[in-house]
Amino acid sequence: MSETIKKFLYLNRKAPYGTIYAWESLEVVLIGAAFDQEVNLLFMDDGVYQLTKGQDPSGIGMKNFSPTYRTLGDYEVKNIFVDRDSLAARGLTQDDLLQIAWEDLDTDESVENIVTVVDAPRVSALMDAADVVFSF
Amino acid sequence: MSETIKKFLYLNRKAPYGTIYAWESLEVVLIGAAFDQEVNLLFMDDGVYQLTKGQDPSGIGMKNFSPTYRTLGDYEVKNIFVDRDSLAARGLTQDDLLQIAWEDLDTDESVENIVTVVDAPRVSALMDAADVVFSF
Amino acid sequence: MKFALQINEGPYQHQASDTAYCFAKALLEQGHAIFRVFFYHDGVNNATRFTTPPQDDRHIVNRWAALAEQYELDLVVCVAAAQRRGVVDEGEATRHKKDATNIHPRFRISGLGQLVEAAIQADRLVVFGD
Amino acid sequence: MKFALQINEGPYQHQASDTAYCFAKALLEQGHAIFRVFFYHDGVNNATRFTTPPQDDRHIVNRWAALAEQYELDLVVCVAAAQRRGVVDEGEATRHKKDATNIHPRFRISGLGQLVEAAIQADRLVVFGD
Amino acid sequence: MSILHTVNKSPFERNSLASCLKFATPGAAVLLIEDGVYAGLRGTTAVPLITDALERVKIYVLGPDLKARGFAAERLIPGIGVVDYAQFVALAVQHAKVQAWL
Amino acid sequence: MSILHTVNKSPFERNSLASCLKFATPGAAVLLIEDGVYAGLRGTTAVPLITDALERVKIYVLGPDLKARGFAAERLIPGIGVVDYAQFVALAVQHAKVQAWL
Repeated sequence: MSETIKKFLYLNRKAPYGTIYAWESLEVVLIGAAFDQEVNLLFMDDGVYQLTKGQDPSGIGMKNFSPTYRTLGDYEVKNIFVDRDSLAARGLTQDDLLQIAWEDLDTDESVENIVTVVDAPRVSALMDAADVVFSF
Repeated sequence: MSETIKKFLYLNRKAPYGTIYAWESLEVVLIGAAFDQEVNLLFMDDGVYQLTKGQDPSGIGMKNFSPTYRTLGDYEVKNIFVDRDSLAARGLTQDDLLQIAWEDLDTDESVENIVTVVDAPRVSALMDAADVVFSF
Repeated sequence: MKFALQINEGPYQHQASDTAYCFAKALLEQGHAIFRVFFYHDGVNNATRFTTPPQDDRHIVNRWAALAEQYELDLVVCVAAAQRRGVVDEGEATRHKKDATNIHPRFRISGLGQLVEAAIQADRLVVFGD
Repeated sequence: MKFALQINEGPYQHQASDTAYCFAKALLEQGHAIFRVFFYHDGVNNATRFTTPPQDDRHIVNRWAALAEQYELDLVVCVAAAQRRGVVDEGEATRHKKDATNIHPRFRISGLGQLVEAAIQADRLVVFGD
Repeated sequence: MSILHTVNKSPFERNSLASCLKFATPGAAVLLIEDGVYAGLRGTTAVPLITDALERVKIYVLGPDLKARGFAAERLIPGIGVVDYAQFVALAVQHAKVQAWL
Repeated sequence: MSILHTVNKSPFERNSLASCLKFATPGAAVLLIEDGVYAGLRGTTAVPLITDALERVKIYVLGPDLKARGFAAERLIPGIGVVDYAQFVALAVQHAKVQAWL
């Protein structure tokens, strides 16, 4: 494995369940944690629906993968960004979204919720700062 | 095969080449001709791009299936409708579209161009009149 | 009432096959009938017996096969679409010199005429896709 | 320069695999290199040797295999995505008790780590999808 | 002859709901399924499209799809009905045909 | 660090071009490929989106995709460049990264 540290940006623009992209994208994030890169997750457009609370696909015969997002803090993911305009267009607020905690077991440092709602200029800045953008 | 005559509506809303739906939809129309039903083809939204003149996918390594539309008159298709608003939104006019001729070899009856551009109420009426709608 | 179903997308990637399955199950439980389920476009990929989803996930292919077994459904895969995407039965394997097959035995490969016929014979055609 | 390519859609249904192929060919002809082509989601369906398109159409699978042969490309199919969709090699067939395989010999099945590694090692990751 | 239209796409990502509602005639029913259910929620930019259409057509949401995505029926725009798969079948039976806006 | 954005969807069917152009910063390039090329044509409802963006970013169309769909370069909005696959590669090399709007 390489010594290079790259800034990874996972760009999530698709809703869950209607297609598998959200779930298989999350699988990359989980595997990618082993590679010690700097990881940012960005949810925009219909991708913000991936983080809604209370998902229950038992009635459509699918697996609920929503709890996995809550474990992201254990996978070295410290930054999860959500585009504010995408939420607003969908009548959503941060209250509709999962809370994802993060804790560093070595330093006792912890963050109650690493999900941050950001404005458009910040979204652009995230894209500009990334070394690699994963799209699904 | 049944004696029933049904009104078939083929609803074409997708652009060609980016996805295969347009081409595989056309394959159903060609096969369907053997069943002697009343067939209407409707092109709307990005589906209107299926009928543009001058297509040449040699540079993307794909087969040009556009000439096949011109043979539809030989496959018992007498009615091809194009939604006017869809054309207008895309800056297109009927001049951008293929002409498709129809001829009845028994009666010598012929139509120079069976492609008709229709207004929204007519589109709705076509949908309402159909017995079966094929979507791709 | 007699239904025909058309499925345009493969398993797992899109919800189409899931929705069609839930719809099929509901209509059969109500006493309606299914004249045929026609798999078209990437829908032909619902017919492979090679699928092995994670153990905690649904098995889309086996689920269709079981429903077909229970209600004697006719599950038809479009031959032209199947050739493009690599779904083969014994006949196709022989014809195109493939060394094996991958179709699930509860599905059969046939022509597009089967879709047209289903649309004529059934009281309702319901299409599921992307 | 070293490229990594990711392909998210299967052959024929979407143009993604075609565009990726034309892009790959162009970059190789310019003297650039491809660290890896990673097939993900329905992209795994590009790896089946059972495909038989019409004779006047391109053969997407064989075209990738030929390019890989010429330039010694590493064509990797995601194992988890392949299991869901029924793409199997010898190892997978044994593990999951399948009676045959369908993978084209020029492709190999491996884990998602291969995508992450490719993104790290390559100078550019280019993604093709729906 | 009245139509049951099905729409399975988010109105924020695709144009299929807008097209469907433009051409649906009085007496038609529109069933929002899969990612189409997001169009039924209150407070979105799609609300004008839906409220305008509700004056002419019936609009339903497939409940299991709504629940899967984490929303309760209370979040829906008033006037939209919630159905299960059995009622989806009943709607398909009641209407002369089913038209999918893929 | 400047980005090469790729958009492969029609602007009339999907929201990906609008999203891309909203977030693309000065110096970025946007390459329209596959069904994305329709956004480059004159006289469409997408023209304001493109002409506004042309003040900040470069916009290219993949020529083979445009030709496949039956349109000549003359039909493009002035200011849009046409590239082939070799130039697509060159753009990917020139920009620090490639971001696909799928």
